Amino acid sequence: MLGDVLTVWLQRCDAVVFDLDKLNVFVGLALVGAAIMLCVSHARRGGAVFIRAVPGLQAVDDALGRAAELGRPVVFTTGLYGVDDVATLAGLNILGHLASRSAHYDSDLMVPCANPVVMTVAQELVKERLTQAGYPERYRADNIYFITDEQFAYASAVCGLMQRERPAAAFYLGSFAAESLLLAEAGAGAGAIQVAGTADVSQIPFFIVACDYTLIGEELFAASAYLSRDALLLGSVKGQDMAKVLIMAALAAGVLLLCVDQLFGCHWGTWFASLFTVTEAL
Amino acid sequence: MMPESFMDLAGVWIAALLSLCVFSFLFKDNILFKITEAIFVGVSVGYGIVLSWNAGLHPKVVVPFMEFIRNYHDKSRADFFWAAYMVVSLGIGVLYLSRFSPRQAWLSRFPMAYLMGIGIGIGMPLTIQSFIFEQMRATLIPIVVKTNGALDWAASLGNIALLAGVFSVLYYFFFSVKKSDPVSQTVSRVGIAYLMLGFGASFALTVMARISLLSARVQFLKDEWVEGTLRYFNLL
Amino acid sequence: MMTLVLRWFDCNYRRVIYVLVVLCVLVPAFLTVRLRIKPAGATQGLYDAVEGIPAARRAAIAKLEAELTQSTNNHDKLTAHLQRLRMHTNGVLLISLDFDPSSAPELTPQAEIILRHAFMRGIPVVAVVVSTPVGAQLAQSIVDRAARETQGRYDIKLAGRDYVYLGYRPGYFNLILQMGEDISRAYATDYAGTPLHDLPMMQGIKNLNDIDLVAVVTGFVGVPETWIQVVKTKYNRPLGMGMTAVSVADYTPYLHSKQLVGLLPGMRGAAEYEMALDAPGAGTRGMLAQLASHVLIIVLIALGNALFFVQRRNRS
Amino acid sequence: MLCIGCGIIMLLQFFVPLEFVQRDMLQWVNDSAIVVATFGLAIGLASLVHVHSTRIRRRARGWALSVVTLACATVVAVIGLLKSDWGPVVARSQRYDVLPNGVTAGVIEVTHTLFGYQTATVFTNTVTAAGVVPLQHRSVPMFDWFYNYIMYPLMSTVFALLAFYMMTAAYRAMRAKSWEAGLLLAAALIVLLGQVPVDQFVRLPAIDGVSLFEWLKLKILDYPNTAAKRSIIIGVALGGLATSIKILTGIEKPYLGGRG
Repeated sequence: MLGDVLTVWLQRCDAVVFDLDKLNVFVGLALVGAAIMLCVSHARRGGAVFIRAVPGLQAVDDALGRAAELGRPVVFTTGLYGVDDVATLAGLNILGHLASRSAHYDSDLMVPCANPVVMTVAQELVKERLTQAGYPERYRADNIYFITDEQFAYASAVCGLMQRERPAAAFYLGSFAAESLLLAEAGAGAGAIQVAGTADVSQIPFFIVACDYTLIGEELFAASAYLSRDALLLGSVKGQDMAKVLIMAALAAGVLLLCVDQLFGCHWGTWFASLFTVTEAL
Repeated sequence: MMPESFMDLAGVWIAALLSLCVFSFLFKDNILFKITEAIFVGVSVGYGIVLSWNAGLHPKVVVPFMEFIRNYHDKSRADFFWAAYMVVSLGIGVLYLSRFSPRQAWLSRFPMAYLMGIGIGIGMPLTIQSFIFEQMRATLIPIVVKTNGALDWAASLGNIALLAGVFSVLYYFFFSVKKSDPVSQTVSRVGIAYLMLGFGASFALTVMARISLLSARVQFLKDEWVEGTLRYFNLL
Repeated sequence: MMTLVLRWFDCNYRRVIYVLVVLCVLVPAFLTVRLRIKPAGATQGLYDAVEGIPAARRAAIAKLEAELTQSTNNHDKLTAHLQRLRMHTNGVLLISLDFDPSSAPELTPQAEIILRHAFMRGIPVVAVVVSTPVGAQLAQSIVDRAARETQGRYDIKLAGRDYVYLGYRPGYFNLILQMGEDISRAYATDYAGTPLHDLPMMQGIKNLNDIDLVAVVTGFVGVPETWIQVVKTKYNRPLGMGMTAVSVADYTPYLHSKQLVGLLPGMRGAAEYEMALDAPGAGTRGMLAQLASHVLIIVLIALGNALFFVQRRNRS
Repeated sequence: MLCIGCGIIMLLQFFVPLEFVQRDMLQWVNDSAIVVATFGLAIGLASLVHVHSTRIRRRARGWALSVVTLACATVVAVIGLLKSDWGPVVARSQRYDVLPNGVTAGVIEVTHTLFGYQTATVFTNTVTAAGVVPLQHRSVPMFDWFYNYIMYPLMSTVFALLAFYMMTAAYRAMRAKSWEAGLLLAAALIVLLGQVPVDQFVRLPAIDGVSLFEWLKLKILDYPNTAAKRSIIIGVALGGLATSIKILTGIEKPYLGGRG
């Protein structure tokens, strides 16, 4: 009886407000969200979180210090994309921490931008951070500027900038496409210490080869937590790990079920795998 | 290849000279490259303006909006909502201009937040769907494969190698675990090994594409510039 | 002396390498060398499929004739189909040139040699672009050039009679799906704006069933899957592909599962195809540059490592 | 607040199956984003003009280049935004298309107009004994000419610089300094050897019908490369989700200058 009502109700829901075909995505999102929020609230209540060293980030202070010593600027870019790209946002978060730290050194922090909205966010961010650090007079709006949104025009302008300004350190943190190696080689030619990080799988190899330190994929997103040592951010990194445990457990279970399928000829594994299918709207 | 008209001939010459100026940067940063770079940036900004008007704002918003105003009496409710929404968006966009006044600059945070919110909201379910779920489904493979009732060794070993890679790399990325015991260190190392092999392979794989790009440029200089010019003046 | 040279090289290695790269690419541009490349199975597969189009058409006609004499239902439909098939006794090739300028250097030679092959054998060609408006003009120039420069069964290849270029229409999934039903629903006119029913060649081509091979040359991810889904899974027509060297690895499984008759890997695929056809061209020239550059990069890596180990031994 | 609101609404819309929500609303939000981002572009342009005009006013090093940049941008923008029939014709030319056998196939007429956005080609087909002969009128705006002869060549040339940079990067950095670097190097070498037809010059054993290096290349691409890519993609997706959640819940607010 109750089951019938529920089915009818669910069917009606299906037609109006909730797409049952996408229930699995909703559950996945809820699980990941719950894992992260749980760890964040744990951290908020004062739970200590350990976080492993990320090689590229330990070099940040050295790089900034070196720039100040040599009296040369630091170049930072988040790549071509806009604020609707999460990796770019992660890059901007790191820019904030970098601005706080570079405030003590008084070296020029140059941010050439390929996206005007990213430029405005970066300006706001750096200004705020320098003010918080007590050096509002060190903010120079002209150092964070828009070049052009065309990929290779932007790349050539940044290459030129590297040759002329000879930065002591260069940071490429965000979303990059084919221009990654252009930037990194130009920077290497100018003798800069380079730290790169991107979520774009196909560009990581180029950064690894041409840069001194590279944040691989996910490390980019954990970087702001590592740099700030902020309890809530550390909590979210912990949450990320928890979600990873969930995924690994699901994978292990699925693989085992598939083996059972192979050995005994049943269809549990295929059923399990079908849980992860999403019907595409054509 | 022969240039069709005098304008094309002139264009090919400009293109060829600009290309050579870009290549001169490899030797040394010089005034020719600087001029080329200035031209490139300038032209691309102009191009961006024209494109965002002619391929974005004009056909997608301005034309429909004008059409809406002209025939507003026989429009459906949805169209009214659309128009109202566009006006609101215009309002949000105008807040951007507050950046020009130092005191009201904080207002420009609204459009930034608005764009970020939209991007994140649309992106989150799609991330789960097309990255996590898709990749997980592709990784769900049995470690024992039977073909026609017999154990398929090659396929089984391949699947085991793949799964070992996925798990060890995922483990390598754990941030909040102290990896001090030998077991976890080994697993991490296996993860790094997989990563490095993968990266080396992708680097090498792209060499061919990049060389083709250079070949195409050389081909352009040879065929269209040198030979094309000669053909244009009937010298070849 | 040796140390002096090494120190000089350490300062100027960039320029030395740049000059070597230029040589590697420039010299082959002026050479037409016949590389002794043996076509790989994947390339040979596509070559054989194009070569076999006339035979496939004859077989299809014979099969349909036999079917007509045996069964009576669907008589009208089958006769119409047979009539269409008989209009092009050499068969028909549908080629899709889905690439934009960034991957064009690698893919143009592939498209060119497939087109030339078809033209040489007198096979009518329908060319389309489904996934990028930018590529439409580029594709037209490739098709026109191949038609102009190939001497085949007819001396001159004419648009509308020997080949049709349809251009680009947005929404590739629906477009490909519609082509399966009726090409004129997907493309009302060709690229020049002539309605399809006014083109002599299109009288004999209604949908994918009247096409003996679909060749897709593409630099995009996702587009090949759609072609496979529609052409292979839904209509079960032979399908071959050409791709950039980077994306080939992702699609070899389709080759193993026999969903593709062949797969050309980047510039190398074009060169192998040219060798199979015995008509060296852009692909072979390009491959020579590739070969030289690959050798150069291997030598450079080896040299870098040698110097590194020598320096380390000297220090310790 | 606005950010959170928009984020949650857009997040939920994904699950609502109504055609209106799935198609029209996404379209609307897209339109709206275009409107807002246009103002962003205006701000970007203002920044560009400001930087360059300051340089010109102060006669800073390379100020003449700033003049070039601004001039180019203005010229291209004006030319592209104005309508093609507003301006004069820059050049006009005619060409007879001659086929290899000497027959004149048709006349192609090209006009270059100063203003306008897209090339327009008009074909008039005339049927003769030889078949369909096209007579073509092509009107090319200067905007298109700029794209074909300045933008496109520059884009592809800068892209082609990568061929050089790959070589120097490989020489400089692909050294077996540690076991990780050694593995990277080994994989790269194997794939490089697998890419070109080495077996034409050296006799190599063949496995599964392909030469040794090609076989090794395929194995490396199939296993380590796929495994690494997959885990990175899963990790990146999780990291992205975590960052999204942090921003939606206000733990991190880049648009407000970080936390707080």
